[in-house]
Parts: sequence; C-alpha cells; structure tokens
Amino acid sequence: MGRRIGRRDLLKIGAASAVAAALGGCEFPRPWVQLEPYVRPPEEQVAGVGTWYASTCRQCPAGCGIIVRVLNGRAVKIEGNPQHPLNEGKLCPRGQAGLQDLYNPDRLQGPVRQAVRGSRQYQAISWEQAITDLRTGLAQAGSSLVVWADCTISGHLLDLFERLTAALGAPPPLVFDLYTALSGYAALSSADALLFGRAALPAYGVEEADVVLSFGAGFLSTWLSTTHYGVAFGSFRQRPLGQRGYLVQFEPRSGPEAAKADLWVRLHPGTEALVAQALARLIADAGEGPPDRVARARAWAPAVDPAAISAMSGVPLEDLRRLASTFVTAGRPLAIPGAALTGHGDAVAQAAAVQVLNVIAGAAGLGISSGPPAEGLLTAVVAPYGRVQRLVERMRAGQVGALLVWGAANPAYALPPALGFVDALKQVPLVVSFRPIVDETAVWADLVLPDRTYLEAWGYDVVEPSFGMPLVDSQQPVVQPLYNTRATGEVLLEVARGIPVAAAALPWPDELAFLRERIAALPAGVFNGAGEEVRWARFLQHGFWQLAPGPAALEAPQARLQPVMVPAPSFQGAAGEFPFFLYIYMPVLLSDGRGADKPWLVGSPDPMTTLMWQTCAEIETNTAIKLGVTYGDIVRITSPYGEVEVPVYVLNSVRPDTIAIAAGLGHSALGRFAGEEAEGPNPMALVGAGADASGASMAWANIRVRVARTGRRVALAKFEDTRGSYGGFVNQAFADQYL
Amino acid sequence: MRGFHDYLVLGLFDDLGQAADVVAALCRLGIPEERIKALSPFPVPTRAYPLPRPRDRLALVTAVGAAIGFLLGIFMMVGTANLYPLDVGGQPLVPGPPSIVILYEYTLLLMLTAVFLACALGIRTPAYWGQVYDPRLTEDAYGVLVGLTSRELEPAEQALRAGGAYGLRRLDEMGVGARLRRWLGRQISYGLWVAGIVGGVLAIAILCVFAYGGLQWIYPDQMVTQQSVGDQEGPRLAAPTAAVPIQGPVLIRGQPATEPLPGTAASRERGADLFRNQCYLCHGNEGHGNGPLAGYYSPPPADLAGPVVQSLPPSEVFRVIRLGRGVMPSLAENLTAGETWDLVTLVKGLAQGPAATP
Amino acid sequence: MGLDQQAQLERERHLLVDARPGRELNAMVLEPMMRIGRAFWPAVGVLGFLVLAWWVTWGFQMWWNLGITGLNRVVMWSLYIANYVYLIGIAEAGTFIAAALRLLDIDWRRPISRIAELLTVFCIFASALFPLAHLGRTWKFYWLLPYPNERQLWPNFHSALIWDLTATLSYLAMSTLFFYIDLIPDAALARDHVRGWRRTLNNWLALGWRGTERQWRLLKVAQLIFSIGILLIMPSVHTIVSYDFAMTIQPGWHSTVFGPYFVAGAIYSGVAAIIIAAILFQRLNHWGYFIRDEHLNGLGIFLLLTSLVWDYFFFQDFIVPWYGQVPTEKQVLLTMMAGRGQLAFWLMITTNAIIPFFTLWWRRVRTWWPAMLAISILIQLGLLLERYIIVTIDLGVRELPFNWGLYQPRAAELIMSTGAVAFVVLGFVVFSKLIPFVVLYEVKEGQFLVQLNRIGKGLIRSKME
Amino acid sequence: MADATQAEHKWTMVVDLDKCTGCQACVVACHAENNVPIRNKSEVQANRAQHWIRIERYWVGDPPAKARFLPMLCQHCNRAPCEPVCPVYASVHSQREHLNLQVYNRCVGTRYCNNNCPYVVRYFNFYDPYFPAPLTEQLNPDVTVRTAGIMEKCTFCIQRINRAEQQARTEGRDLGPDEVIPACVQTCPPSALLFGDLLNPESRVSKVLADNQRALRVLEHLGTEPAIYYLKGGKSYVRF
Repeated sequence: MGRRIGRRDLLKIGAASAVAAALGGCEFPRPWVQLEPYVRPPEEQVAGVGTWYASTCRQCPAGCGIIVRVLNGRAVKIEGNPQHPLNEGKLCPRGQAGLQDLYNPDRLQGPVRQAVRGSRQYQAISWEQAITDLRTGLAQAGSSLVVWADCTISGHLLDLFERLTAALGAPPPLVFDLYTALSGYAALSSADALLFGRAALPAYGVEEADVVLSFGAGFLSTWLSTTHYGVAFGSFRQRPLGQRGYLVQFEPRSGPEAAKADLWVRLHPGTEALVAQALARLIADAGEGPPDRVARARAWAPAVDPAAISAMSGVPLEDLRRLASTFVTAGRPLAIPGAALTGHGDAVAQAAAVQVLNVIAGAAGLGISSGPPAEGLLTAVVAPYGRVQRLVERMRAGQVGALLVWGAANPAYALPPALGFVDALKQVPLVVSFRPIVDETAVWADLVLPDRTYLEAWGYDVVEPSFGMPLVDSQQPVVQPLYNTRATGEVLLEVARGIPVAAAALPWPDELAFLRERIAALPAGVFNGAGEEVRWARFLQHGFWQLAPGPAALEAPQARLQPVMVPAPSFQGAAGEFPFFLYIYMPVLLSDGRGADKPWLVGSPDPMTTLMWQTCAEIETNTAIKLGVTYGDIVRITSPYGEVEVPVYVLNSVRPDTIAIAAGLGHSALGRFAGEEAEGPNPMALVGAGADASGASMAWANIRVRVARTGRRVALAKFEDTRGSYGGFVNQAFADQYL
Repeated sequence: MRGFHDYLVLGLFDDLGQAADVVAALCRLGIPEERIKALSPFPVPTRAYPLPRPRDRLALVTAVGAAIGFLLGIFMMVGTANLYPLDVGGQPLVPGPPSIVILYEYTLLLMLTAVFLACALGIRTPAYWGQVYDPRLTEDAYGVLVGLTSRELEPAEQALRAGGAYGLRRLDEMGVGARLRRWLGRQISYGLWVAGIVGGVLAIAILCVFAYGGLQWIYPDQMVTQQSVGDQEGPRLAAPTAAVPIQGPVLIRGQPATEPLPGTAASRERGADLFRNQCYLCHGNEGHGNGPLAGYYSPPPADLAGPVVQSLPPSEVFRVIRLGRGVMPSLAENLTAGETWDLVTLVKGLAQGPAATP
Repeated sequence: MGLDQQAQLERERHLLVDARPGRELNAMVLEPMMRIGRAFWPAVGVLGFLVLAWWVTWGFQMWWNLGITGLNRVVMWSLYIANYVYLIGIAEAGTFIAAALRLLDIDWRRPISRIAELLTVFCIFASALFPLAHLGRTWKFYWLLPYPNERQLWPNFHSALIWDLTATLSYLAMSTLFFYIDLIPDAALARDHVRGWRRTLNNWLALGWRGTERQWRLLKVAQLIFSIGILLIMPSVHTIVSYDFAMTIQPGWHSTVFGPYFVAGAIYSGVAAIIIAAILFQRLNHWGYFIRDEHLNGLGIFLLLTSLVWDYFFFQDFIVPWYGQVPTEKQVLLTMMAGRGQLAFWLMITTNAIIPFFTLWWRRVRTWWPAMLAISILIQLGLLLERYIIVTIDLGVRELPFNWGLYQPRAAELIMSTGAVAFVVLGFVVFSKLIPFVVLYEVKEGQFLVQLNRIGKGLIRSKME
Repeated sequence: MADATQAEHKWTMVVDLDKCTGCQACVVACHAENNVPIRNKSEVQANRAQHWIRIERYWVGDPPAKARFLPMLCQHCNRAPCEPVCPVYASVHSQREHLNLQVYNRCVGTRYCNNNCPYVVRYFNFYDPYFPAPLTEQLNPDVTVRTAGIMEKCTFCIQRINRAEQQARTEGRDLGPDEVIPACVQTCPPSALLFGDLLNPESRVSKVLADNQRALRVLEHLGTEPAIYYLKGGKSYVRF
C-alpha cells in the first residue's frame, strides 16, 4: 500500500478482503473501498454510537419486551427490555436469535408465484400483480375463505384478518401452531374455564412459591412465558435469609426442569394427572396442615385409590404421602400442569386435576389472565384441535376456496401426516403463504407474499398470560425493510379496497393509522404525556403500555366446585407390538422448529444432549444395551401411524421404557440451515390424527413405538465427550468437588 | 609456504619412514624447518616427522565464541525482557532457571560456529593457489614438500631421490609473475578471513533492513481486514421510518415525545463542556451570538439567551442543533442524543447565567 | 591352527586388520558413487513424488488452514509434533553416536560415522519443517525469531517453544557443520579420483585440502571440540524438546522424568536408524568389506543397551503417576492401556521392549542382517507410536471430563509424514552419488595403527597410540 | 508480578450453579456480541464446536442420575497457564484490570495455550469464519472477526468494559459499581451470572462473595487463581 491510510481505511480494506478470505481467500484484498458518509445523518445516528429501539419479541407467544441496538441502520444486538415487567431485561436464546430472522440469507426478497405446487419453481412477480391475484382469489373464495395464523400474530393484523373474514362472511381466523399445541394452550385455558369460569392461560407466581410441584411443565425451556419463569426461578432458588424453594418435577424425561429439581420423579408416562389426584386424596385423608386447605381438599378431592395410582405411576405410596404433606404444609405451595398431560386422555380434565391442587392450596400464586385491557384490542386465542380436524375435513371435501397461512404456523410441518393436511391442501383452489421464508406450507402455496419480519414491522401484542398486570407490548420497525417485502396489514387493506364488501370494513389508509387508532383506545398508563402523539411516542419508546407501575401480585381466582374425572391413561398402539413409550418434547433452542432456520439456535448445543445441528432419540443406557445400539446408530422408530429414522443418543434422561425425541427438525424447506445442514426427525410423523377426549388438543403424548436397528451409523455433532461426562471415577470425584 | 624461496619441490614416498628420513636429511642440508611440509593421506601420529608441531589458535577461538554467545544469551533473556516488559502468568520478567537453558544454547551455538569458521579458513589458507600437488597423495603416497632457493635446489633434489622419492615435481617460482601470483594468493587468503567476518555482519544488517518493513505484502488473512464494519459501508441505511428510539426524541410533526434527561445540574455541567468546544466560537460565552467567529457570518449567530431562542420548546432547540438551520450547521455527527440534550438543558438555562469560561 | 589361518580369520573378521592398498579402497568407495544403478531413477522418482506430495499438501493446508487435518478443539497438537519429536530424535542420535564413539575411540565407528552424520542432517531438516507446518499461520513463523523488528516485540523467552526453537536451530547448524568438517578430506579424495561435475563439486567442498600436517592438526582439533560440543548439546536439545510437554500442567505431560526419557528414546531410535542405513549400504553397494559383522555386532550391542535404558525410563514415567493415584493422571494411563490408545500402546511395548529384549542377546541375531533390519524397522515404528501416544492420547484427557477428546489423523497428516520419511531416504539416495559415504581417511588411519603381532602361538591385534 | 496492588479493577464473575437452568441464553448472546462464528455440522462432528461460553452438563449419582450444569468460560486466571507458554506474547495479562488478553493479530497459532489451559476454553479457528450475506450486517463492529489459524477466547466483553469506561470518562466520574455488564450476564434469565469489580466493595460480586460458604473456584488446586467464582448448589429447608 503506497499511500498513507488511516485506520478507518484499513477497516474498509478489511471489509473487502475479509469477505474474500471468508470465501476461501481467493482474491487479494482491494487496496481501498469507497467510504459513503451520510450527507445528512438521520435522527439519532452518530457513527459508532448505537441507537436503541424498544420492541416486542415474536419468537414465541409470550411477548417479552426487547431493545435492539442499531448501528447506522443495522440491527446488531437484541437484549431484554430492562423496564419490561415480564422479562425484566432478560431474554432467552430464541429471543436473542431474532436477528437471524431478519438477516436470514434464505429470505424471500419479494412476492413470488408458484405455477406448479410443490415444484419449488418460484417466479418473482410485482406487488401489484400479487395483490390483484390475491384479490381475485378472495373474491372467488368469498365465504369459503380460511385464514390460518400463528399465535405470535400481532393483534392489529389479527384484527384486520377478522374484519376481512367477517366482511366476506367467512369463519374467523384459525390460530394454531405446533408451539401452542405442544404447550397445551387450548387445554389449559379450557381447564381454567372449567374451574374458574374464565378461558384464559394460567400464570404462576413461582418467585414467591416455596414448594412447586411441576407435572411435566417445561417452564424453564419452552412453555408459556419461559423467560419470566426463568427470572422467577432465580428468585425462587435464592431468596434473602437463605430461603430456597423446593422443586419437584414429575416427568418421565429429565429436561432442564428435572435437572434443576430437588426431586425428580420418573413416573410412568401419562399418569401425571392421576398422581395429582392421588395427592389431593391423600391430603384430604391425612387431614394434616391448615384446616381451610384440608376442608377444600375434602370438598375437591376425587374418590381415587392412591395405592392403585402409585402402582400405575410407579411412585411409591410412601413418597406420595410425604409429597402430599410437604405440599399441604408448605407456606405457598404451587402445582403447575405441564404440556405432557394435555396431550392425551381428557386433556382439559387432566389440566384441571392439577389446578385443583392449587385450589386446595388456596390458589395463592395462581393467576388467570384477564383479557385485553381496552376495547378493540385483540389477543390471539389458540383454536382447539377439533377445529383443525374439521377444517382439514372441509378442505378435503373441497369446501375451502382459499387458504391464507400467516406466520410460523406452517401446518404442513406441524400437523401429523396421518391427518393428511397436504393431500387436503391439494383440494384448495388458492393457497397463499405470508411467511418471509419458504417453509413446508409455502412449498404447496400458489402465492408467497413475504411479510416483514417483526424487526421491520408494526404491531402490538396483549401479553398473554399476563402476570397480574395487564400489559400491551408495542412492536415497531428497528431497521428499514431489507427487501421488497410488504406488511401483510398493508396488503390486506390494499386487497380490501378492491372488494366492495371488504372496502367498507377496512377503510383505513394504512396499517399504521389503524394500529394507532387501536392503541389510542388504551387508558392512560404509566408513561404519560400531553396529547395522543406523545402517548403514542412513549408507547413506542418504552416498548409497552402498563396501567400501574411495577409487577403486580396475582389475584387468586374464585373456583366453582366441580368434580374432575381423569381416566386411566390409554395408549395408542398395542403394548406387545410397541414396547416403548414415545415422549415428544420441545427443546430449548429449536422449540417447535421455528428455531431451525437460525444458525445461532440450530448450531448451539442443546442443554441435555449437547447436540448441534442434530436431534436424536434419547434412550436409557440399559435399554440401549438390550437393543444393542449405541451413540450414532440409526434406528427406525415405528408407531401405529408412521415411522422415522433417527440416530441414538444414549442418555439417562429418560425412563428405561421411554424414548424421547425432540421436535423442531426434519424440515424439507425453511432455508439452507434447517433444510440442508441440520438433520433430525420430525416426531409428528409418529403422531396420529386423533384429538384427546375433550377435543381441545392433539393426542400426541400417548403414543407407543417400537425400535429397530438399521445397521447404519452417523457421526454425532455433539459437544460433550460421552466417555468423560458419564460415570468414571474422574467424573465422580469432579462432581463431588464442584457440582 | 612461509619464508623466501624460488622453487617448490614435491616428492612422493611409499613409506612413511623414507619420508621422515628425507625430511631429516633436508634439515641437515640447512633448509629451515618452516620451508618443509609433510603431506599424508590420513592423519599420521605427531612426531612421525622431525618437524615442530604446527600451531593453531582454535582453543582461543573457542573461548571467544563461547563468550560472545553467553553475552548474546544475556541480552536475550535480560535485555529484551526489559526493553518490552510484558507480564505473563504472574511470572517475573526475567525468569531465573529458564534463563540457563537459553544461555547454554547460545553459548554452545556461537562457540562451535566460531570453531568451524576458524577451522575452515585455516584449512583453506594461507596458500590459496600455486601449490605443487599430486593426486596420489590421497591414495597411499606420503609427500614431502619443500621450498628451495636456487642454491639449495640441486642438493635437495638429490637428497629426495636418494631417499627414494618418486614422481618428483618442481614449481619454478622465480620471476615477477610467479612472485606476484604468490603475493596475490596470500592477499586473497587473508581477504577470505575479512570476507567471513564482514559477511556475517552484512547478513545481520540485511535481516534488520527486511525487518523494518523492507519486505511487505498483504496477507489475505491480516486482521486489519474486517467484515464486521458493514455499518461503516455503503449503502447507507436510513433509520426506520416513524420508529421511536429509546434515547428520544421523536420528531412527529415537531412534537417531541420525551426529554429523557431532566435538566439537572450535572446535565448542565456536561452541556457547558460541550458548549465550550461546539458552540462557543460562534455563539460566545454567554451565548449572545458574539463569539470570535461571529463577525464572519451574516445573518449573525443567534442570541441563545435572547427571547427568541428561550421561547422555543426544548425539542425545537434539539432539532436545530441536530439538523442545523440557516448558517447553523448540523451537529448530528458530533453529538449523541444525550449530549444534545445536555446542550439543550444548558441553552434553556442560559437566561440565568453564562455558559462557559474561556 | 596355523598362523596363516589365524591371520586369514582375523582379516575376515576385522576391517582394520584387513588392510588393502589405498588405490583399491578408493575404488571401492568411489565406484558406487560413480555408478548409477537400474533402481536409481525409479527410486528417485517415487521418493521425489512423495516429497512433492508433502509440499503440495502443505500448500493446501496453508490455503485452507488446519481444518483439513484431524485436529479438534481438545487435541490441538498431533502427528506433526509427534513426527517432529521422532525425527529430531533420530537426528540427534546420529551425530551423538558419531561424536561419542569418536571420543571413546571405538574402532568399529570408522566406516559408518558418515552415515550417522548424514542421517542427522536430513532428519533434522525434515523435522524442523514440522513445527512450521503445525503453525496456524505458518507464513508468520519468523515472528518467533529473536531479531529487531518493526513489531517492536521480541519473542517470549518464558515459553518452552522458544527454548525449543533455539535448541533445534543450534543443533541443526552444529550437526551440519560437524558433518562438513568430517567430509573435507574425503571430498579431496573424490576431487582427485573422479571426473566431471562431481570433481568440480568436491573441489569446492575440499577447500583446497592437501593433507599437510597443519591441516590435519586443524581438522583433528576441530573434530575434538565439535565432538565435545555435540555431546554437551545433544541431551540438552532433546530435553528441551521434552520440556514442550513437561512444562505444561497437562496430566500425563507434567513429568520430571520426561527429559532423560526422551533422550533415551532419541538415542534408541537413532541407533536403530543407523543400523537400517548401514545394512542397506552394505547390501546395495556390496560393501561387505567396509561394513562387517563386527559393525553390526557392535551396533547390536549398543541397540540392546539403549533398549534397556529406554525400558527403564518408560517404567519410571509409568509407575510414578500410577502409584500417585491422582485421578486425572491415572485416567491418562487407563486411556493408554485400556482405552482409546490401547492398540498403539501395546504395539509399542512389543516392538520397543519385548522383541529387542528377547532377540538381541544372541550374537547370531545381531550379526544376521535380515533380523537386525526387521528389528530396527519395528523399533522405528514403536518409537513413532510412543511419540504419537504421548502427544495425542495424553492430550485427549483433560481436567474437565466434559472435554475429553480423540484425535484421528486425516490424509493431510499421513501424506506429510510419509513425505518426511521419503525426504530422508531421498537425501541418502541422492547424496550417495555426490560424496564418498565412508570416512576413508579414518579407515586408513585405523588400518595404519592396527596390526597383528605374534605373541606366543597366537596372533593378537594391537593398536599403537 | 501479578499482585492486586497496581490494579485498578479486578473483574470477577460469579456463577450461581443453583440458579443456572442451562438455557443457553448466554451462549447465543455471546455469539451475537462477539462475532463468534457458528461452525457447521461437519466441523462439529469433528469436535470443533466454537462457543466462548459453554454449559457443561454432567451426570451425578446412580441412575436415575441427576444432570448438573456447569457454565464454563475463560476463567481469566490471575496466574494464567496459557500466558507464559505463548512464544509471541499473544496471550498476555492486563495488570490494570486483571484481564487475560488474547492479541489476535500477534497469534501465529502454535495452540500451545490450549494445551496448557486446564479449562479448555480457548478455541482455534480451523477455517475462516463464514457469514453468508446478509448475516454480515449483524456483526458487531466493536469486535474483530478472527480469521483462520488464530486462537480466540472469552474476553469478558472487553469492548463493553471499554465503552463503560469511556462513558464514565466523558462524564468525568468514576466507573459505577455495576456499570459493566457482559452480554452473557446481561441476558441470563435467572441471574445465575453476576459480573463486577472485586476491588469495589459496592459491586454485587463483592457483596455476594462476602463470606459466602458456597463459593468455590474450579480447579483452584492448580494454582491458577481463576477470576470466576462458582456458587455450589444449596439445600432447601423444606422437610421431605
């Protein structure tokens, strides 16, 4: 380099040549690159100084507040919003990885049409063209239009969808995705409706509880408000005066919760609710503890035989007794119904059976979310599985004229193949996907009109479940849109303008106007100011609206006395033919598969297996020895409904009679990372089409499977050294010393 | 060969005894010992010939080389450590025992290198060319090489023949040419010594030249080259439209959302510092628009303490500082939002008193 | 038995008694040097290809960096370092043996010392390249050299790697010079009796050698000083090599016995290598005259001795941590014996300890060249394995059990290793056509000094001092 | 010599093993903050995963064994074994703030430091990092992207430390007790990670570590004097 150059130039040189190096260092670096200074820098942008924007995390329905560091128009870091009462500045890995939704290299750069469904031959079209197509499609479909949305949909967009469908006389949007299905949202709110007369998600005050019985609840990994429970767990563990909460995890598999639990009860799959009832019974019979609790127990406890249940669940009766007394004598006991018990039998009843324990304890630490704090604000309510089944029937019968799929719902991936969604899809004249990236459903779509990612788009979210205080999050763009994408709200308004009936229902000029009109309905909150402009600005600036400052206490709901009947667990598949129980769970990073397209999530180690880019079947050591398989052996796992081939990971995290498989992989689309690099099964292939007795949720937790060796092997992409991490005196001595 | 002589005569012998006798005979002829050389195909025991044992200075060279090496080692261990004191692992700058290793290696290295140079040059010199030689000397023959004056030539050659010498060779070294050649050879052989030393010094010098940037090329991997500076590169991206950053403010139709920093004394203090280097030159200490450079502008800089500015809402002042107005330049590149707010606080408080003291 | 028979027998047994005219000896040494056999060019071709493959692979590695090797986040030193230790071990043994035998004035050294010295030269050049190949940014290797530079930074003399660098470079220089000093008179011999470009080459090498008393004197003294210097530096060099491992706190490496243990291993492998080379030259050049049973015998005894010494130190290095019962230390041993390293471990024990011990006691074995060749080659393998185990297997066991690891070499390492060996052999093949491979003046000197005297009814060899 | 007398700060981290839920939030946050590349599957299969902070998962007790999490990152030892072994001073000690620095530009990749690191928390770039566009837009300009052949490790987010110090300097005040927060600590939901200056009695870490019976340092017997304290899991008072 002949001329003298400053550091900045060097950086430029670097930018050019490091890319070259990254591509294999084929070219020498260019001697200089062009600097492009702002003629007039935009507001708030000083070179090298970050600008922070508050918004809402949309990686899961919880609705944590985030702040995003933006440097000269580039979003470089997401952190939790310190002011936000839900996550108090903390954030889970999925939230951190939101940037890779924004900067995903496989994003669609504009609207595309697919001439032949499933051909993956997309040709780019103009937005005008796209909107015309959509408009004609909707006009033809009319009342046979169906909108399928993901639970993370912004309230205002759901609102627009509802108004559109209403205008066209079509059924309201269907909100359903794998995340909420495997978390049992529908069943949980139904259970609350049953007991407390309010169909809403429960919230648990783990931070004040001193004894927590968790019935398979993955509240530290992927269940409801993970981050909030993470924060709560911190204070649950170490309180002033050396007090420390006591956590019991009833679960056939050890996730992070069982690992952190003081007592992990490896009970028989499917018997969680029964154990809860047995505990209630024992409390009632023993008569120990505060009289009011005993009284409630006597009133509520069903007539079950604890001995029989202990035999069924494999939990010694003595343990049950002691657990019962521990629970009833505790200061603030808490029972949390997990996802697993909403996946079979009578999901609602089983969730309720656990909630009954809270009722007995006086429902301290239990809260039921109140609805939206203002008129005209919407929150997405997950549809019961029965509605999905009926919809697929209608589609198969050709009664659906157009299907619009928004967000990460991705039914082609989420629904069990046994349900035959993809075949039914073929009967639908028009299928439109709004996902910014081509997923399994978009593969079968005629039109893909990529929406903006949540870091580029507007919206609001009514926090659900809310922990005592009504909370509305604001979602605003933190960067200019990367590509030629359009907010679905704008698209809907545009489309509606061409359809007379709809035009009347959606008169707004743009979605921002509509959104601000909704927000204007909010009463005065914590962050006030003179005038609507100021309140709106503060709403965006602080990232949320809150009625009263600070976290509020959960108010105990009033329960109506009701008998809760829990049937004995029944399993799909004959015990003789299918000797093992299948346990499907959502891993921390991949959750229901929407993490699979982000390198940070799919390429980071899972807490329990330390696997990256892979998911395996977790098999207990002795079982593995019996089956004659070991790490990396590919086995064929067959259920009555289907089969998957999956590598074995020998792990003592499961019962000998159980095989655990993580959801989230097995993608055939969703970009290069999920579709090509990562490898793993989609356990939904093993699940049947049926719903549980209550029809609220998918029957995914009571599947029996059998395992057969294929003789093939695969190298495991694991982090740990399995020889080191298990047994061996080094490890033992080490553990005694440090763990 | 030392000493003055006109002829070089070489005789070969099959037997070491004969050669030795002839040497003795030559000595008896009065030929000085330093003019007689004994040659052999392998090292014969000393004192086989009645000649003084040849001298060499290798012992001295060894000692000197070792000393230099030791000093070099000392420099490496102590000198460099103190030239650039860097702390590693809580260890002393000059570790004790480890120094021994380095000293030992350097000492031996330079010692043996010196010995080799001395030995090699000693073998090559002093006679660089012009020697009488016979390839049979590397077979079985022992040789006696003697330098003779013309007077000694006859008897010496007879003595050699009498001693059983065969393949007698004579090199006539009379005449200017021969003498010159001999003299030149001597010079060259001394030159070799000098060249050896000079060459060594030169090598080090060249190394240093290369070291100080004489040799440079861009590696594809040099980390002056970065891809993490995308935010500094084009295309420049605008801020998201109508979005509200946490720092505030937001210019929604001139309506500020917040003024995050209350006008505290601390804020005013910071503002005063910024005022000194951002505003003072035009607006002056009291902000009356009478700074040193005020004269160069028309219209003149605004009177910040005056009613016009004081009546503006803070957000408007903020806007002007950020975006500029008229001759007033935009300071957006120089100030963060927080700093701008500090200035706003100061300006709004200017009515009470002066901003800066030069 | 008559005196003539006795004399005959002695002459057959001992080179130094079996004096021949110098012309004849010269011819015997120079003839193979002049003759290009049928196998020569094919050999050069194959070896050259292997060496070329080495360089090309290295080039690839510099381009794509070390990802093409089998290294991982736990075992970050591998076959490269093992090769380095192994080759430098042979190298040091070569010159060391030549020097030691010269100082001890052991007569059977005379014909084979040049082979030993050449072995040193090639091996150390090959080995010195491996630490470079091992660097992540090879092209910045000069940052390790102590010289005033624009970075305003000297190397860190706390680091055992710097000691190692210094020692290796010193040894490289010294052994090369030592080899050259010994060569000078023989180069003169070649200069006098061969024609063509070889004459020119040797003429330059000979430095105008004429064999005057003064030159012999200089040569002798220099050889003496060098021998002593080599004897002083050789153990230090390989001890320092062992410091690369012993100075860490890695269990299995942090051992006080590593120094002598490595030195023993080095000499062991060196002797075996010399035996291989000697046998090959005896066979290929029909040098039954120069290299006889007495030489193989002497080398064999030496080999047995070094083998026993190695066994001793190996046992030392093994028993102490075993008895110490430090969990991680013990885990290292278990991993070696019963874990990931067991195959290599037991193979090493067999080749290095068991086979030599149960064979070399018998003179018949020591003097039967096929047996010696086989044993020596096995020992080479065993010692390479030893270094491999120490470097990779030990490193795979760490204090935090989560991070144990296993190293498996990939093509890159294997190609580069074979290339290095090929480089050494190629060096021998080529140099055998350039310079005399027997230190002839020492043979002649020996034959001059040693003779048979009749004492009573027997002929006794005696040597004059 | 590394004694605390000449130090202005002693940056220290406290890891409460009782709180850590192994949720990997710290891991992802570190990737986002420090431009740590994600290695693809084949690399991970070759055991070359690259995460500056990792959650080590151990099994203790007899089956049904309990899993235990041990977050492991560079311990920033006061007497770091990795420092003296580096021949080019790429791994050096900062007396001023007691950080264990890795100078990327100096590193020639001998990888000796990792051999001598008992915690195995140093990671080597076996290949150049590859960020398919537009993922490069996310890279943090405050942090160098390391090329192939270079050792890297946790820096305690030194860029954040510097930013905080500059901020304090411009505002003409001392650094506050808990002003510096690395990315992993910032995001940790249960606040299992704490970070602060041990020389400042006001900082959280000083308060937490004040006669804390649960505090221990991993592999302290090696004399490395780590700067990271672990709080061993506690017991509940609930009777069972």
